[in-house]
Amino acid sequence: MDKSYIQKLLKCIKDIMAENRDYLIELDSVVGDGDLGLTMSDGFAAAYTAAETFEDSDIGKLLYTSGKAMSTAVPSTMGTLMASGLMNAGKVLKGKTQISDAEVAQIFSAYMDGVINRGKAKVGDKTFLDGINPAVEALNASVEQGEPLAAGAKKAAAAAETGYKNTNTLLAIHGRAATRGEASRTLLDPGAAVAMLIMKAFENSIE
Amino acid sequence: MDKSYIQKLLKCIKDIMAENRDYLIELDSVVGDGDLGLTMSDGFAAAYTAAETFEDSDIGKLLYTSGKAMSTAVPSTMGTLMASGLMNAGKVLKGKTQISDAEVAQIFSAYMDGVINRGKAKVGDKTFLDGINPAVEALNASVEQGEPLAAGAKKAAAAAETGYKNTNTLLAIHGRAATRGEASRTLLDPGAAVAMLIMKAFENSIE
Amino acid sequence: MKKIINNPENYVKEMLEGIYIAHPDLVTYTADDVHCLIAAKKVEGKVGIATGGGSGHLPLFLGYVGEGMLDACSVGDVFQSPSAEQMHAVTKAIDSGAGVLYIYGNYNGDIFNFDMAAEMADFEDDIKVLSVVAGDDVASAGPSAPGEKSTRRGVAGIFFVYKCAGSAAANMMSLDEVKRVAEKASANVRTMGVALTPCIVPRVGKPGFSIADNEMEIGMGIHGETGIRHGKLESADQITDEMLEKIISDVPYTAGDEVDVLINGLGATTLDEQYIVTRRVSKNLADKGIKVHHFYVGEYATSLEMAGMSISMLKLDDELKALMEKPANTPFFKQI
Amino acid sequence: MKKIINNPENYVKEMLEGIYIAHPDLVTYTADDVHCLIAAKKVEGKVGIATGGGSGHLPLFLGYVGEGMLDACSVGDVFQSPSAEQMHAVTKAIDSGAGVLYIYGNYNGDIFNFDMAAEMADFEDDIKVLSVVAGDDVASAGPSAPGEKSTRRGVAGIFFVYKCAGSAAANMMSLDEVKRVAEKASANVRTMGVALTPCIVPRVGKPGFSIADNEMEIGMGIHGETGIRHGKLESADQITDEMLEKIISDVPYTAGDEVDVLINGLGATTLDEQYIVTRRVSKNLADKGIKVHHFYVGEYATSLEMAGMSISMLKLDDELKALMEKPANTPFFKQI
Ligand SMILES: Nc1ncnc2c1ncn2[C@@H]1O[C@H](COP(=O)(O)OP(=O)(O)O)[C@@H](O)[C@H]1O
Ligand SMILES: Nc1ncnc2c1ncn2[C@@H]1O[C@H](COP(=O)(O)OP(=O)(O)O)[C@@H](O)[C@H]1O
Ligand SMILES: [Mg+2]
Ligand SMILES: [Mg+2]
Ligand SMILES: [Mg+2]
Ligand SMILES: [Mg+2]
Repeated sequence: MDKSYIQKLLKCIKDIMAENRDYLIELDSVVGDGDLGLTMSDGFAAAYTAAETFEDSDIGKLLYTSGKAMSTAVPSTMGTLMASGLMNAGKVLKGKTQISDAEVAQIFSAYMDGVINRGKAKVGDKTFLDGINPAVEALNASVEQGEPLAAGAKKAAAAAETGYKNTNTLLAIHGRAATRGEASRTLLDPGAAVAMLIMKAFENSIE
Repeated sequence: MDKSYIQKLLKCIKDIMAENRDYLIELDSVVGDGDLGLTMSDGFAAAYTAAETFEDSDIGKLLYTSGKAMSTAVPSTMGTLMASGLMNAGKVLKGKTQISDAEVAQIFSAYMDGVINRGKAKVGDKTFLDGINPAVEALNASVEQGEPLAAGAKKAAAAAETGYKNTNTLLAIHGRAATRGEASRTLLDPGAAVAMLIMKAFENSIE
Repeated sequence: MKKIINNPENYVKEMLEGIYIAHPDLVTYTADDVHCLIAAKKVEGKVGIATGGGSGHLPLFLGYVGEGMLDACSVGDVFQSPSAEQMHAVTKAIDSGAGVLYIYGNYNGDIFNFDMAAEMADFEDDIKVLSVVAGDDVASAGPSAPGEKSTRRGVAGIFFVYKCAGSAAANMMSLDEVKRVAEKASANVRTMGVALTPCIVPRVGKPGFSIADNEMEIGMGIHGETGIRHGKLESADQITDEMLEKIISDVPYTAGDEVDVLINGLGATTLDEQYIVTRRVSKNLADKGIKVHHFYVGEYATSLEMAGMSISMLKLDDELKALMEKPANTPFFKQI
Repeated sequence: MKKIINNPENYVKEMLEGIYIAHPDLVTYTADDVHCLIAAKKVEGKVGIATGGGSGHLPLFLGYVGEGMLDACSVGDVFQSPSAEQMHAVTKAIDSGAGVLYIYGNYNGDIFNFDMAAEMADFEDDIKVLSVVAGDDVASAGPSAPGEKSTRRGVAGIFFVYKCAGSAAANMMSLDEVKRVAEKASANVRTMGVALTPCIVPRVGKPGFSIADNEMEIGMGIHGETGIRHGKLESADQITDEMLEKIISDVPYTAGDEVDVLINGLGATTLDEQYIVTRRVSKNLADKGIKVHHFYVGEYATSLEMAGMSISMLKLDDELKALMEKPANTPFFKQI
């Protein structure tokens, strides 16, 4: 797959965030300041616009550039974390103009690493990671077993959804939600919902 | 009459202000800031205390000293005006230890002059003067005609009351009431009520 | 009433004690009375400048006592004049032979007490005292006839009178000259305000007036005196333009004139809002060809926790401009 | 929402335009972006100090850029971080070869963006950037283990970190030394706040939380983060004592220690109240034998028009004391 697939992937993410704008606003209004629907739809729109008009065929540079565009557009917690994910994926895939299924999976691993490097959170901290981590594991396992990418994407999306749904058992220790202490536990984490949406968009991009 | 009469007069004024504390508060709450009952009862109490303990037999000095005590105790508009009245009466009667009926009447003229010098208001401006001025005129006329002081005091008190009652036809042009413009006209002036009370106290002091 | 206070009866006294604790290098008091505030350093031979007025307006009035501005302030209870005796006490403390100038706002109680204090200082101590009464609030009354005393209330614009007179005194000008400068500044300053919410006098415990939700009171006085109109809250640009209209037409101004501008918050209004107004003032005046020499922005004269703001403009000539530029060091106003 | 504003979308932009109009001699901007505020004068060879954060806290953060304190501030939307790109832009503008120190408050969005900006400056421009994250709010979390990063939020106490680091940089100390000083100040400052009313983010238009009439929220954060307890509004003396208790036991202090104290208003609380608190702080500390070197009183870090205040204390040693005493000249803080 070449750069046009990455553009398609980013378009799918941008679309799903636009569709779920109000859903994310609602989620973030309960625990945070309610801006997540705006920042994710605006941020991924900015990332896509940068990707769509990108001239070079270097997939890594494309990802990096779209991440930087996102960081400029939405400097909120999740905005910057998602930008860091894209930029790190870009660094890892730098120089590639064609990528294999395994390298597509690598995009998501690198994306997650970028978020971890920036955010210093751990799985279980009730964040984005609790949605993305099971998805990345499922995707890697599927690709390693030689399954077609569509199957891996489907499993990854399902795993992300399960991970998100389980965040209402976790205690928040980062960001605004953490200021609520134990009262945060029974709530769903908005950032993990974004992970679920990203993986659904990935599934959509393969069909 | 000697200094003990002046002390009695000030006691009568102090008493009547204490009795009418709430009445004055109510009046001033409609047009002003509602402090008049407090300032007049506290202020004349301070004036009386200074007079009561005054050693010298100089009536002028006694009046001046009680005025100064009042100005220190209650530096509001009316507090300072009443203090100025007492202080000016003191200046005019300075050196006297015995005074005639005519000189008692002079106290009130001088008192009014002190208020006018300090406040620069004119009769008709809807102030204290609209209560005190008819009283001073009535008192002077009575004394000139050789009537006993009790008769003059009675006439003066009646004139002050009429003057006060007429203030609801006048437009306020001084102090807080003036900020209401035409809306002030139909209201009674609290300062003129103080003039009425002073003259009633004068009447009481003669009986 | 949501205030961080102790017994309301002690409000002013405790505030003053805090002032002396925080600014020992700049201010102290005389006559054993915390209400009689004077500058910590006396400059020999200099004309003394005293002000005074009710509390509830910090940094007015006491906050401008210090180097290069005022020498004393007698402090009254909230929205109440201090006494003539207190004014007299600071007058004696700051006079060093060159005489004393009183500068204060145009309110009945203050006028009567300052006049009485001036008489006391003259009679009892042979101190020469002159007075300048600031009345800059264009909303409070029409302009007065030439030579007549202003019937306007004094509000935030008194800051400019303090600064010009303070610099003149620091330049060791004579009492008559300092008075001339203060009168010139006073004659050239105009203020307009707008209030959005009432304030609560601590001893009263509840607002003395109300302003409907979504309404504003254009021209309201700093004690809640009725303004010239109330109406729906408008945009910052609209409010600013209306206030400037009133100020400018009162002077009047012509293209090429130069001004100092004070954008003043009344208490609860954010600095952000004051800067949004600053931006509009700058545009509006630029369109008229009026040049702004300097903007002063912040809380210079408040009404307790009232929301709202005022705009003051001082029309400059070379003398006033030079006086405005001199350094000052007071608890609340520092100019380097 | 009673605010003197225009379109809420333009709130920050118009505020910034006002800032540049009012303080042209002290601040300007770079990268054609009003959010990228830098000092008007660049001192060659000096370590640059940059800060940044959301709007709604004036004079924080931008108000401390100027002579003797900070060199730059990137400005975010109300209660939102500025972008890494904006931080990167000011970093390039202020570096003069000696490197740049970032000092900012402990908030997720700010940390992520400053870290990203530091990487950009390192990668793209070879500028050495170090960071100090201020977390002084004792109400927001327990103390962190030695060597561990504070999990506490940054609030008004950052003023002391700015001042010490700014003086160190003005003394031409090296980047590592300026960082050491900033860390020392940060390690020795503690803040506690109390909120009485909520505030309204202009684009939201209604309060994000509420505090019951007659109640207060002790320890509430400057964006309305939950405090450590709410309860009936108490007297100024009681509130002050409770806040000091928390601050003092956290350090801890012993008799003979010397401190600088900041009494900070959150927006709508009068200066009178702040001085009433000053008075109590002075008494309380005197009883414990803690000596106050200097009181700073006023609005140093606000939450829009929130009513409430905070107390910050910096434990001094000779080095910090000397650094605190140096002059400074910024739009909001002038020390002579
Ligand atoms: N350190 C972190 N690492 C990963 N995700 C985080 C971290 N901190 C917070 N998050 C995620 O960010 C989400 C909130 O994002 P956002 O709404 O942008 O925050 P804010 O509006 O407070 O800046 C949380 O639901 C959580 O999933
Ligand atoms: N210049 C003046 N001369 C005489 N009386 C005056 C003058 N100005 C105001 N008054 C009187 O003062 C009264 C109000 O007094 P007071 O309540 O002490 O005022 P404030 O509380 O506003 O200081 C008015 O009712 C009026 O009679
Ligand atoms: Mg959010
Ligand atoms: Mg009254
Ligand atoms: Mg305030
Ligand atoms: Mg404020």
